[in-house]
Amino acid sequence: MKVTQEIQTSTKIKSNGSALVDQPLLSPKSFESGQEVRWCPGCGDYSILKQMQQILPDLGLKKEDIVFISGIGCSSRFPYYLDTFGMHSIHGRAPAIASGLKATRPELSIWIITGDGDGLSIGGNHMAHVLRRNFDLNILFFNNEIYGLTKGQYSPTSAENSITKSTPYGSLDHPFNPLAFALGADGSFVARSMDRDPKHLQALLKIAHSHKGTSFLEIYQNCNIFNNGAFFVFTEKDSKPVHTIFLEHGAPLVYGVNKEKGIILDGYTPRIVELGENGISTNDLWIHDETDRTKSHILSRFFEDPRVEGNFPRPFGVFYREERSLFEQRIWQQLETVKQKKGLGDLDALIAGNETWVIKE
Amino acid sequence: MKVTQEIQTSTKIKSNGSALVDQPLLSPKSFESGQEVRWCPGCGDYSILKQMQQILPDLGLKKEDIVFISGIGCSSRFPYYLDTFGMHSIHGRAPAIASGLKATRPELSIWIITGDGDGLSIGGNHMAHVLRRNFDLNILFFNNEIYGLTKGQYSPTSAENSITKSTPYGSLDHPFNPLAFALGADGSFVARSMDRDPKHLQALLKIAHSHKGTSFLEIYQNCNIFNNGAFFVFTEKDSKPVHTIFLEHGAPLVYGVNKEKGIILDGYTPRIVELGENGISTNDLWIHDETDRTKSHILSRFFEDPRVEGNFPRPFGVFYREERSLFEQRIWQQLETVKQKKGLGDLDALIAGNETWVIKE
Amino acid sequence: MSKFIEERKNVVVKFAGDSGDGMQLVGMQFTNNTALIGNDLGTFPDFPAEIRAPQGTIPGVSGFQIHFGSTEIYTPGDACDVLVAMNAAALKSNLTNLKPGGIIIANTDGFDAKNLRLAGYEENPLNNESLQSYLLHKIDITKLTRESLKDNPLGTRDKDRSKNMFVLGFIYWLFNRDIKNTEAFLKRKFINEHDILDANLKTLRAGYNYGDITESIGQRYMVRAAKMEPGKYRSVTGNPALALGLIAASLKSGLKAFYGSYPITPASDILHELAKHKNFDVITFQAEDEIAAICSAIGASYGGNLGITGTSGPGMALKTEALGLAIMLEIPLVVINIQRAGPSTGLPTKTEQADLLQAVYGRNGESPLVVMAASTPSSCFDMAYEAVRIAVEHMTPVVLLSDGYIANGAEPWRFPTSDALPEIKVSIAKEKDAAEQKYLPYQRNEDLVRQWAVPGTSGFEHRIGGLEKEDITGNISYDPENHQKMVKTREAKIERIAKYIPKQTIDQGAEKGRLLILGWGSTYGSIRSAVRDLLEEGYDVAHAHLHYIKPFPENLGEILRNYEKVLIPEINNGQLIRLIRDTFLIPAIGYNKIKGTPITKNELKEQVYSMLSIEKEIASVGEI
Amino acid sequence: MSKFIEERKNVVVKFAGDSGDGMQLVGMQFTNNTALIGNDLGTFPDFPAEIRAPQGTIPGVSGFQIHFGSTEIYTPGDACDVLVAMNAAALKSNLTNLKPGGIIIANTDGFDAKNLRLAGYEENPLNNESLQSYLLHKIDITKLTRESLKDNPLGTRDKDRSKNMFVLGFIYWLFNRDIKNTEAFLKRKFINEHDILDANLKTLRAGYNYGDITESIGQRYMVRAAKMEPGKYRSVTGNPALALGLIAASLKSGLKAFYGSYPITPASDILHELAKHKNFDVITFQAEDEIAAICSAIGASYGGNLGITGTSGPGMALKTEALGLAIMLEIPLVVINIQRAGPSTGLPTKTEQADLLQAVYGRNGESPLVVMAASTPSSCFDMAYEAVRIAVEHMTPVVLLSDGYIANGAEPWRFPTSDALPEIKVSIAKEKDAAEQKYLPYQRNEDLVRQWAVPGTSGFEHRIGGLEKEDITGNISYDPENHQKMVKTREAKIERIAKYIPKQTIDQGAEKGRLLILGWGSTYGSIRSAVRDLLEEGYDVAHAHLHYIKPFPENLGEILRNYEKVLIPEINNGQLIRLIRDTFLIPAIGYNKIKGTPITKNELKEQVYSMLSIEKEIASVGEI
Ligand SMILES: Cc1ncc(C[n+]2csc(CCOP(=O)(O)OP(=O)(O)O)c2C)c(N)n1
Ligand SMILES: Cc1ncc(C[n+]2csc(CCOP(=O)(O)OP(=O)(O)O)c2C)c(N)n1
Ligand code: SF4
Ligand code: SF4
Ligand SMILES: [Mg+2]
Ligand SMILES: [Mg+2]
Repeated sequence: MKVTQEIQTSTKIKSNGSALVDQPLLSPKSFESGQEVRWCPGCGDYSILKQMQQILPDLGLKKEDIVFISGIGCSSRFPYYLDTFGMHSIHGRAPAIASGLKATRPELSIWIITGDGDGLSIGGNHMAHVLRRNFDLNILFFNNEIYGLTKGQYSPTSAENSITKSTPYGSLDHPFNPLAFALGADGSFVARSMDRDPKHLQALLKIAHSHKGTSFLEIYQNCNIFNNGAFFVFTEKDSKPVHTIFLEHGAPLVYGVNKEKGIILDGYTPRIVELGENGISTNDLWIHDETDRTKSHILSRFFEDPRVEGNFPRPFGVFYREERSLFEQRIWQQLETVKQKKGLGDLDALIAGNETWVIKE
Repeated sequence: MKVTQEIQTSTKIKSNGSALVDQPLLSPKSFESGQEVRWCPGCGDYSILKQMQQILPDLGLKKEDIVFISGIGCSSRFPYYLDTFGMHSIHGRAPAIASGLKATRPELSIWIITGDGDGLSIGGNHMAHVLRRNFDLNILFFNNEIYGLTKGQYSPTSAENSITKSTPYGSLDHPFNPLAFALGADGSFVARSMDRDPKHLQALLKIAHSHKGTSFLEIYQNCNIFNNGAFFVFTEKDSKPVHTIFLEHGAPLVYGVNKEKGIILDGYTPRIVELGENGISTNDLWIHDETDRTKSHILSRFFEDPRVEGNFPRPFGVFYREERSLFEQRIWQQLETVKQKKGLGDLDALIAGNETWVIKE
Repeated sequence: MSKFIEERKNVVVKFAGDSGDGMQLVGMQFTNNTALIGNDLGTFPDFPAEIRAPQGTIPGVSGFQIHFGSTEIYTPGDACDVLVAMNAAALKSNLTNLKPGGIIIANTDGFDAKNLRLAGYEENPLNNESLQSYLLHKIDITKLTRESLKDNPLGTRDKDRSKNMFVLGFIYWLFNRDIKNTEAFLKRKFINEHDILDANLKTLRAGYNYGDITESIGQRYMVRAAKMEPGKYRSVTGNPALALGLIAASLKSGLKAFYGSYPITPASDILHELAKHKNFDVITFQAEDEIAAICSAIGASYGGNLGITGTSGPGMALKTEALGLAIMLEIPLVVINIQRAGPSTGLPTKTEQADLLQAVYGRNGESPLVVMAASTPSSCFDMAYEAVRIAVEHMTPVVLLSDGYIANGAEPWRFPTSDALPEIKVSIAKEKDAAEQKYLPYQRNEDLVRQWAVPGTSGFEHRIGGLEKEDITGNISYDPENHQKMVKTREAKIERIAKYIPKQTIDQGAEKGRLLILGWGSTYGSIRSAVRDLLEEGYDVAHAHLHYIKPFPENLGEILRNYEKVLIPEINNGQLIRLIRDTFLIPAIGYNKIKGTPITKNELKEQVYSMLSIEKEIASVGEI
Repeated sequence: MSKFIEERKNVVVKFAGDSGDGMQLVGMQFTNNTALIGNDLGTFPDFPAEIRAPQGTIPGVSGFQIHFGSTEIYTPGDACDVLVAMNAAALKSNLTNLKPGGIIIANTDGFDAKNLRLAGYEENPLNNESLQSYLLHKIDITKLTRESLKDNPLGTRDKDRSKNMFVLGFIYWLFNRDIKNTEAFLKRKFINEHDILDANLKTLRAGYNYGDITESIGQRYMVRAAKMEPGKYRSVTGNPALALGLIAASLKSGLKAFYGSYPITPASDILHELAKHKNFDVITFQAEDEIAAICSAIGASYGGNLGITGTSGPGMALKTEALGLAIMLEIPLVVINIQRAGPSTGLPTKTEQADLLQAVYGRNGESPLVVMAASTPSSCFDMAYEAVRIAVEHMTPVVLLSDGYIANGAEPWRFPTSDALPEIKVSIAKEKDAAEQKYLPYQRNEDLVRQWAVPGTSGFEHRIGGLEKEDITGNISYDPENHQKMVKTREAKIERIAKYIPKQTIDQGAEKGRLLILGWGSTYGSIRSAVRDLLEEGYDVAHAHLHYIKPFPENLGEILRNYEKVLIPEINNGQLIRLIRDTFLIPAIGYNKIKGTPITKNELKEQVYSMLSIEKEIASVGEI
């Protein structure tokens, strides 16, 4: 997979606010907090944690400059297991907490950890607003299409008709498409990965980190207790090649067991083609351009139920990426501008105000 | 404008749940509540109220079957002025209140009245969720790009660098694009109109009503006190023809003082063309198809600052429309299915449960 | 076969094992069986904290305690007579709670090197002298289960899942029980899974037979049926009882129930239970958050339905703004708070009574509403029904408090027939009334209750909202006098409800005396048990238990003044006591335990002993 | 020219007109002018309800009342001596508040047929006998304004905008004032708008000269400078003062101020004010809602900054869940609630003190925090500073209560110099400390305060959250004993703050006596004025005013017991009184006014008269 390499380079160029520093070499182990990890055996969260610990040493950050902020959910236990700063906050509010922290401490590398319930049910509004504001934050959205921690109710990403604890006769809600939601909220970086592809996940974590702006990374995560196999069609060997497509910037959209399938854009309508058939070669294919908003919308709509005949493969990788000014920078710039214009504030003058008078003894 | 006619017909076919009934003919006046209207003189809200009162008699609804539910804001005073049922609730929560009402009373015609602060700031999450669920509700989103009621702070739709009470040095937030937000939340009906085009607004109100599903209608509304003229470039005679484009299903995208300009889709890239130049005729133009999701995304991104050179005209009309099953219908169907399967509930059997025993005297 | 059978008045058994060991199921089955033979009982499941902790560790232990007897039982018992420990961690975390001389049934397979290490044992306690003061039965349950399933085609992992049935069978044998109803249960449960059914049945019997066969166990026990009020009984836990109360109230009132909720421990089970009963026309709506949940219920009530929402502490915090709206709208609304240990996320699986002051005072502005509390699992049914009755008849939001302890605890319930349930008077304006006179939304009857008029009713069109309303018309009013009048009226309306709730009674003890123990909520069982003992022991003590906290029963002040001292035990840092001291200006004394667990009978008795002996000290406790 | 000038001790003037008439500006200018000549003063702006009501109607009237004198002034005054009525509605809604014999200055142009109709007058009151008992001056201000601007190139509509300057000029004349400082203000304000400046200056002078020229007015007044403590003064209103207090505390503590807020009346002005002072490095963040606002402030505090959030009632309700988190995290946080009349949306522009119990009790679980209250506009500065000091030094959230009355009211302020402000001790862990020993997040000092360690500090990496924490380590703990210990510790930590706040003092009156009036918040001025009168009249009464409510000052109980009776006046239905009765078990008596307006001096005096005469009745008031 090329993304990894590409990004390892770019990480060095774009150091995400925290300077690259000479420091004792950190290893994945140095990021283990020593707290007993308390997810169910087999939970997809383990892999995500592991990949995170793997890539952290490569980011060129000091441990103390990293902060993980989560809401509530199984996924939100994540910060406890990393020997960095961390806050396990309240349900759905991590983006708001991270906003206050980033606004005041732009030099920190801040990671928001959230789940499909935490991030898109109770926390949907903060999610949308943090995306439009575009702080330099990384959001890891653990999507297991279920409420794990509260023991198995459906979530806003659960498929229609899901039988869960709260919907014994099937859920009725039309689910959110998280990436479409993030794009609709003007997210400047929108991507997808999965717990069961360690390499891809590592690569995407790095890319997300390297993006200057709010990175929204959806991670398909298996909850083997309450929603086992929700994503197996995308993650398991047998079905993965035909049901997934891995996006690389500048590369054609090919997939299939032998990379024999591709996607073309017929006008703005995507079609699946067999390479070689009707003279179609990779040159005819849709070339992925992660800076193209319209195409990212089309890709985000590759969202059909994979059991449906003729469905498009589910894309993984960076859907969209845009350089947009950072909210924290705008804040600090404004402070500077005003200070330059008005001079550094004089407290006594401020307290006295414009009109004073003196009472003599 | 053709939309009006087209929809007047379709209104009769799709009666929005409430049966068309023989009843004393209602007039716009019969919808006036008699309460003194308390907006600032010149406020755009007056026009919206007037157009609403104009079209209500045409909808074939009984007065008592209509409910307006609003949050808090100048716009949210709307329900007081209509002689129907109404609730002026709390800030941002109207969609949630309307959801509970519609779920239990599907036969009512329910209108949610909200503002850019009420609906997209504090109420953004409820907005997104009501859109994905797709109750048959009508949402009128009064966008004045300001907090009117609290006397002039910027809102999530205010342009960057807005000088307002809370941002004396200019606002820093990247604003939401409300229609992109609604599309990202899987809204099944997404449209835009304006206070200062009574005919168009009336037509769109009717179309919104006729849509079976949650209709999201953004209405550009002038707050002449705190944000006067925010939309004048789109609403005033001089600039309107060159800065707006009115969408009609099946019609080509033309605009301009003499309808001399058009939009073509070059692949999926829109371009402005002059009709007649380079042999371009209306036949070459993009034909509006309100059922096309990708095109609706492209249209929703015609959102540039109109002062910027080469900007696209701002579209008005129905951007997107999709038939999707109604949440309240799914609820009631499930009740029916279960009742059919398990039989109507027997309270005594339920209380007794599966295992009982008797203690004798 | 015929071993010696000893009769006991009451027994406490604790099943403890890893979360995966199925101890909750064993507990529930044993409870049902116990109920069916006519014992009185109380249970307390003791879940691990919300995330499934690693197997074999102490945080991973799941327990279920049952207290049953031939006498009246009001609590799950303070200390155990029998402890089933499926692994080392289960033993370690429960041993302090075992009575000296108590029985330990240990699954030796759960005491291997790994399990011992995870539980933090240096040596295997089964093999040294550390358990000398108990009656230890070591059984290799895993091995015996596998053996009994030699012929079953399931894989080993699946076979091992029925280990819990071995335990259950053995305990049935120990208490001389019949296994038939559990067999029937298993047949219902695994109707389509033949092999699993076979495995469960076989293991159950193997466990039972093991008792007969093995030589090492010489003793069996039996507990006779309790003398209980005649009638038809079932076993019930609090949350389902609460859900049934709501459904019953919906059917009796003729109002469609709408339950808007967002999952949260320990309230989620009400949502789950209600969602099962769609054939009773209940609509359940899992909202995007607690704010949307209560708002959707307000919308449903506004439409003439029974709007209900339920949650726990942190979720309750989120509902307080919308509660204010419901107070202004004066519409029926039932808000259920299954309290858990706080503050903030706190201890989500532990119990506490610390949301009372939030319920009474936790809103902006003067915002009175009705606050009630359930006291036992079965009272959850009654109080849910009552909450609906009061909400609907008095057009007001009602907060009903329960907590994790009674929500998950079980007791036998002499359930009512639907006929016997009190009437709920609903008065929604009808179209024909419109002709008579113009509808005035805030006109009130003699109880200060306004008339409910709902969309769809011609002639009743009106607009209401959260701004202050003009008396009678309901129009917006900024008039100062009107505001004061409305504030006072809203308060008076709630206070007047005292006329429509039962007078406070004395649960046990004399009508006048030295000490009244005043409780509320889930401390009922502990206080009742303690006071029964104390009365038997000759102490001058009485017990009154509050189910209505706002408004208080009319005669409460009178009652309080009949005792020299008032003791208020609470599982919080003192909340009811503040309301009592403020309202009645009496130097009530608090007994407060804030450990996420119920107050035990003995703790309370100790407190009373010390109060009634060290008189001087108490007299000086003027302030808390 | 030289008309008779009468000296007065103190005067109340009310400016009233349509929202568009610029009465607030006139009021503020007159206030500044009054302050500059050395009078003591109190003001109260009286805005129309939140939506700009139709012109000419009573809901559209905007008023500004100022009370000034050569004596001490503590309130904006009960009744007016002078009423300026720009239109009929202004007269109608303010007349009841004018003293008999008072002066009316009426703009005749505002009494045309339309205005009379809108105000609900059948006849023009200026032309019949209805105003006989007042001194009526009719002036056609509109006409005179236009005349004086004959040469100004502005359009008529713009010209008419300066009508308010005519009024101001005339009032200056009436009170024998100098117009220079208003001229200077206008020159600053309209520096770039020459024509508008010209219009304003001309009209101001025209108004002044009109007094000299016209024959009908024979009387002028003057009020001498008050005897005030020597020092440098300015005029200040509560919200800006509060903002300044926060900035001062930020600079003195060296912590960057971060104000996360969502607009809401009457708190928005704090956001507006802070946003103006970015050169003091204040970050203001307009969040998407109140929850995000408080959470962003928590994030800022977590990062080692001064996290602050501000709101009013309904917004406060939304913050309660996050407040619980801040209590668990034990980080500094200042939460400001500018109370308004509730419940729900209530009366957003009216004042009330009804969020006190919400502040003290309005959260799930046992969640103690510090509650303080400002009492006058200038005390908003002091209390904001104090709130920061306590939050930072004791690692706790602090709720600071103010209300619409003091938020918008003005008074002269002998402001401190920055040197004189008390020190704020910040102790954030430094990297070098790390070497010494491992950081234990919940280890505490002798005041039970834990150490603040912030991201970016090597060696202090740690994780905290809303789950119950193990003592000292801060690890998650489900241990029952630990939970109780932590609940008690959090409570004790807050109670211990009583050692670090000033002892309660007696504001006026004797240290012991018959009646103590105990107040809190914005009732200060009314109580002080009433008690001053009562003392002069020889009554045995004293006044104590609480600024710290949780914890109470250590000596409060002692003080309360020094008086036979305690009266607690509140602009609510009785909230502080509940805390006092509960804590001290004394039969305090409430005086409650819930009309969205302040308690007046005379109302309170009446209450005291009746209490101190009808002794018997009071004695029997045992319960409230
Ligand atoms: C205010 C509040 N409401 C509800 C809860 C209960 N709760 C905890 S986590 C959760 C949802 C978890 O789902 P998700 O975010 O998908 O995380 P997962 O456990 O699946 O990783 C809920 C409803 C809570 N803790 N706080
Ligand atoms: C919980 C809560 N927070 C804040 C407010 C204050 N408030 C009332 S309306 C409003 C915003 C109004 O803006 P918008 O929705 O755009 O409506 P407009 O007045 O512009 O029509 C705010 C912040 C409130 N009433 N309740
Ligand atoms: S419940 Fe599901 S998501 Fe939670 S820890 Fe277990 S497997 Fe993972
Ligand atoms: S403030 Fe603006 S939006 Fe509100 S009523 Fe006035 S003009 Fe309309
Ligand atoms: Mg999840
Ligand atoms: Mg607006």
